[in-house]
Amino acid sequence: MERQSNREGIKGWLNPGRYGLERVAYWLMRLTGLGLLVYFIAHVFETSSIVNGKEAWQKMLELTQTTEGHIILTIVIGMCVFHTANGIRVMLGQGGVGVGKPGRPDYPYKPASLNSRHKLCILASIGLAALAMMYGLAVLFGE
Amino acid sequence: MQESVIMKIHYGTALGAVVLVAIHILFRMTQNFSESLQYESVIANYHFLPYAIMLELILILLSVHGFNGLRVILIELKQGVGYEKAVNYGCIAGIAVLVAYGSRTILMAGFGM
Amino acid sequence: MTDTIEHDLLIVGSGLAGLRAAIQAAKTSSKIKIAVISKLQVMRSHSVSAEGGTAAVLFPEEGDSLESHVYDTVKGSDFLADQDVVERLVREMPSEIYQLEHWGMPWSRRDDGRIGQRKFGGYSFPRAAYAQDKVGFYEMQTLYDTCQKFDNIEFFNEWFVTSIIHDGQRFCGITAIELSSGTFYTIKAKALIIATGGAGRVYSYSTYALSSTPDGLDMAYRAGLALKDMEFVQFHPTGILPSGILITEGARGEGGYLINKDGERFMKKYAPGLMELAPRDIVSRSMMTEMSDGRGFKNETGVDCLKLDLRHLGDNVIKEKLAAIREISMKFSGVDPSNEPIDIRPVCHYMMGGVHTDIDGATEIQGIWAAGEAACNSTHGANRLGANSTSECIVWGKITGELAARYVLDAKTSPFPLHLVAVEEKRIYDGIFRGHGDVNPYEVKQQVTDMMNEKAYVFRNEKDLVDGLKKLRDLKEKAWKHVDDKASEYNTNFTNVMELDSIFRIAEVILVGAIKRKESRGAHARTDYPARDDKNFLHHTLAYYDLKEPILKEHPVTITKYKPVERKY
Amino acid sequence: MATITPKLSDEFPLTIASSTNSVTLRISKFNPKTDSTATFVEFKVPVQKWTTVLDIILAVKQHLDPSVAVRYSCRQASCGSCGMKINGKPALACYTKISELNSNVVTVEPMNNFPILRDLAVDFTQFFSTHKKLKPYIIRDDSEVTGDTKEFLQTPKEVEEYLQFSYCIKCGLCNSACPTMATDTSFIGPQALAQAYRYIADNRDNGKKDRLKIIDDSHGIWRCHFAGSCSQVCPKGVDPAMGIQLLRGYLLGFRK
Ligand SMILES: Cc1cc2nc3c(=O)[nH]c(=O)nc-3n(C[C@H](O)[C@H](O)[C@H](O)COP(=O)(O)OP(=O)(O)OC[C@H]3O[C@@H](n4cnc5c(N)ncnc54)[C@H](O)[C@@H]3O)c2cc1C
Ligand code: HEM
Ligand code: SF4
Ligand code: F3S
Ligand code: FES
Repeated sequence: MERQSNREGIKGWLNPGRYGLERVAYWLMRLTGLGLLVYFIAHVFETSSIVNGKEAWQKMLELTQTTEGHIILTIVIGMCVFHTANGIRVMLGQGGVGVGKPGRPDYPYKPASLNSRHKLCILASIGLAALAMMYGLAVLFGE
Repeated sequence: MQESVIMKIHYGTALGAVVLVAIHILFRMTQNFSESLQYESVIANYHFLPYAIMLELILILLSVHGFNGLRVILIELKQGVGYEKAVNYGCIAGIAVLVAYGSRTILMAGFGM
Repeated sequence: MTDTIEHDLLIVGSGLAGLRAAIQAAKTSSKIKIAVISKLQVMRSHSVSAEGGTAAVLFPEEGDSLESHVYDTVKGSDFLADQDVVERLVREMPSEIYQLEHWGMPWSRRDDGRIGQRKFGGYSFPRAAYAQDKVGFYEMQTLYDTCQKFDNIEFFNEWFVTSIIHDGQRFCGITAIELSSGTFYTIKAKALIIATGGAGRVYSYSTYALSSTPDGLDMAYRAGLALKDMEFVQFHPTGILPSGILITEGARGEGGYLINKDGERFMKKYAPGLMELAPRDIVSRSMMTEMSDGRGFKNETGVDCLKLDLRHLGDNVIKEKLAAIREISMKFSGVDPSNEPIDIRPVCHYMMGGVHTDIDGATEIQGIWAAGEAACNSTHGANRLGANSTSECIVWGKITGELAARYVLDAKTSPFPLHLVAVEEKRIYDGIFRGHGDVNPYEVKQQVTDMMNEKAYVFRNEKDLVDGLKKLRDLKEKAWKHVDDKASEYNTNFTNVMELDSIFRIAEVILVGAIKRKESRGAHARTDYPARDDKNFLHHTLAYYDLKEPILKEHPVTITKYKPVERKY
Repeated sequence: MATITPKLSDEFPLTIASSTNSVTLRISKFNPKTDSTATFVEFKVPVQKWTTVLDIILAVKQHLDPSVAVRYSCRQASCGSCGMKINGKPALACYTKISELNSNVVTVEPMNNFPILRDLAVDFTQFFSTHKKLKPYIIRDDSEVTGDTKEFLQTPKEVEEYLQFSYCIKCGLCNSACPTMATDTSFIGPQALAQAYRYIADNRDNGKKDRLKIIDDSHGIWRCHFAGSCSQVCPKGVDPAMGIQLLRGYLLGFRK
């Protein structure tokens, strides 16, 4: 009989809070990456309407210049800013920058890689994303 | 391809995209946002060769980055020789289709009209 | 019905001794199939808990010498050690330290890049090579990882070995249960190394891992091999309360003080020369005396204790050199040794005795060797010095590994006595697995081990020992033999009861030997015979299995250079 | 007929103190050979301030339900046997005091991402073989690694370069917390990756090239996304997340 492998499965990707901020960042990075990909594909299709002449373009624009469209665009802005800012952090971290130096750990152990620098960068990425979204809202709905 | 090469491309495309997307968005800010989206100004943009090249670059970079990202998620999700092959080729196909489709727009909008 | 597997060399036990033997055997020949079998996952063996150090002479140019290590060990043993064996240990040890180093052992270093050594009890030179205070753990890891280099070493994780099969002269195989499936196997092989470690869980207050039960010793004993010097049980002075986890002697090696209720370093009364760094038997007795004279503390559990004071070492030394005990005392007792002394009391820690072997680790049956704590080749005599045990495991791991591998290369197979497998199967399945009884075996175990703690502790006397033996035999008669869990997969209820079954036989050997030895020598201190008696008792005790009670014999001590003298520190 | 009434307090050696609380222990029971799903059984057990989760599981095993399958040995957090999910998070049972959990209910389940053998005991076969694949030993010419020569010199500082990674007790908690491990059955995992780094960072070792090749695989080091959960749960301060990123630094050319 097959032994149940007891993998946590995709559930393990959810509930990110239980392992701390870094896990939240991991999860947001995934979500925003996928979200952006979807948006990006849609965006390429959206802009392709331009080849069909002005009318088609205008029609497409109208479709997106709705409240829902604006909300989606705002979310995309947020996703983009978070994904970019956190992406830069992640790239540096994954190259071994700012993850701390090996050394004698003293009980109670505090892993050096989960340091405040990275936590701050994550928070900053989230913060920036929020700011950008507010700015976007202002621009989009402002007129 | 060696996984490290793929992932270096992933990071490279991301870095390239940071710069280019910033420019792309800045272009939206040179004028009032909705004005920038008027047909005429968009077409004008497309006719401006450096901008068109940049768009093409963004297209390639982000397609590669995005679909590789998707590939990563998918092979982490499920394993198996057949499945992983399908994911890999699927993503390559995705990149190809997206780039082709986007390029069509850029070419036609930039030179066709 | 049993399944049968075949191998060339079986190593039962995967502590330091077992793993060192496996590597040596694999190095000796890549042609033989080696199996390391352990009732635990291989690297979870008790050896990972060894803390303080491994003794070896590394700096002769700085004043240390082989003779000094030999003499310290012999004197520490209260002259019961076989001196040729001690010499061998001391001679082989330095290159073993370097060997471990070359395999990746993270020894703590001196500023000049050489291996660091610290003071340990009973030595006249700082001779314990250390790696913080996790020496055993790092050694285990180094050996385990090095084993991965060899493709002819196979690990049997979580296989409980139940018996040794031989034809009276030559080793033939073993029987074992694969825990994950519950399947009973016969494993045929040409050679066996017994490396099943100590059996300190015969006592309820103990530094040992919960898995250190005497089933390994017991299977040798049942197979007709002699157990030697089992009455000598070491009580380590500093077991933390309430758990009994060890606070390494390294803590005193680094300069820690033992203090009594009056804040006095009481060891000045008992061993003015070495103070806290006297051998363990002496320190433990001194502590018991202090406590019974009313100069102890009361731990919050209500138990008498003394205190180990490390505060003057400073936070930094403690963090750097005593990281593990700092963690242990903060975690398990809520005491940061940088700010507060630690509550400690003597605790069962080591068995000098074990399977009787010669200087090569060979037993009385051809094809069977024993190494490590399970063996008694008489390195430690009546009292082991700290840091000498990991040394012994490594040296005799190497020796037996090599000898057994060579033996395998040209051993003939003899006909396999299949009927013995049937007998064993009946013993464990009919006798234990399907045994009847309504007394909770875990309760019985608690009572037996508590009894040992009470009656055969640091100080012993005739009455206690005889009472203990009587209680033991009473408990044995009780209807405790039953296993409630009837599943075959991962049935630790079953193995626990088998372990208890073995506790009865081994505890009996300890008690009977202790009663017979009417003198005080090393760790065996009789209040009714407080002096050492070289005239009548300068000999080893051998115990052979018999259905009724152990048959005791005497065995001579090898004395080469050092005549027994009074032991003073 | 002789009977001994079970007294739970017997279980904790030398404990006489009276002030005891009690908690509810919920154990996940599951035998893959005979059961189709896991079920929880509940027990009330007395605890004191030093009582650990392992203590109460063993108390239950010894007095209430002997069939509980659980792996343990050292009871002092150095053997790595007793990893399990305690109140939802992976931890060592012998290293988790009830008093630290701030809860009257203690739920124990087997670690995730390992096949279940029975109840709380999980199967480490793949874990061990992955460890082996990464060549966790000093790689050097065989003639150099005999005991006939004195030690390779190493300053205390050079020891610190790898010491923390060699604290790993192979408990598997990191692997059970890692989000990639949750779905990727071929991922090397934080434990083995950290060990690859441990040996590369050791100045006695020459095996860097070999090991970098092994980890540069489609289910190798790149499947770590620096989620950090491994380091979050590691009971020994190994910080595998750090080791992995430093290791990747070599592959990305950030480090030499
Ligand atoms: C807390 C503590 C600290 C110590 N510190 C030091 C120190 O600093 N320096 C020093 O020199 N010494 C020290 N010692 C002593 C030393 O650690 C031990 O003597 C040594 O580790 C024993 O190793 P071993 O290889 O003989 O057996 P162990 O490591 O005990 O291994 C026994 C093996 O046998 C297996 N086994 C047992 N029975 C069976 C069975 N029936 N079937 C299958 N497998 C079985 C077990 O699974 C295990 O793998 C210390 C001891 C303790 C208790
Ligand atoms: C422009 C700046 C961008 C940067 C700096 C960036 C950076 C990164 C990085 C470093 C990763 C790897 C994360 C990891 O290994 O955990 C990543 C993953 C990913 N990115 Fe981007 N990216 C950017 C834009 C985009 C865009 C526009 C898309 C959509 C098309 C996208 C889609 C993805 C996807 C799908 C993933 C995989 C998600 C994951 O593995 O967690 N990225 N990105
Ligand atoms: S790295 Fe930490 S959590 Fe992972 S196996 Fe090692 S000790 Fe356990
Ligand atoms: S949790 Fe997993 S994703 Fe990386 S940092 Fe640790 S291995
Ligand atoms: S029992 Fe050894 S780590 Fe918990």
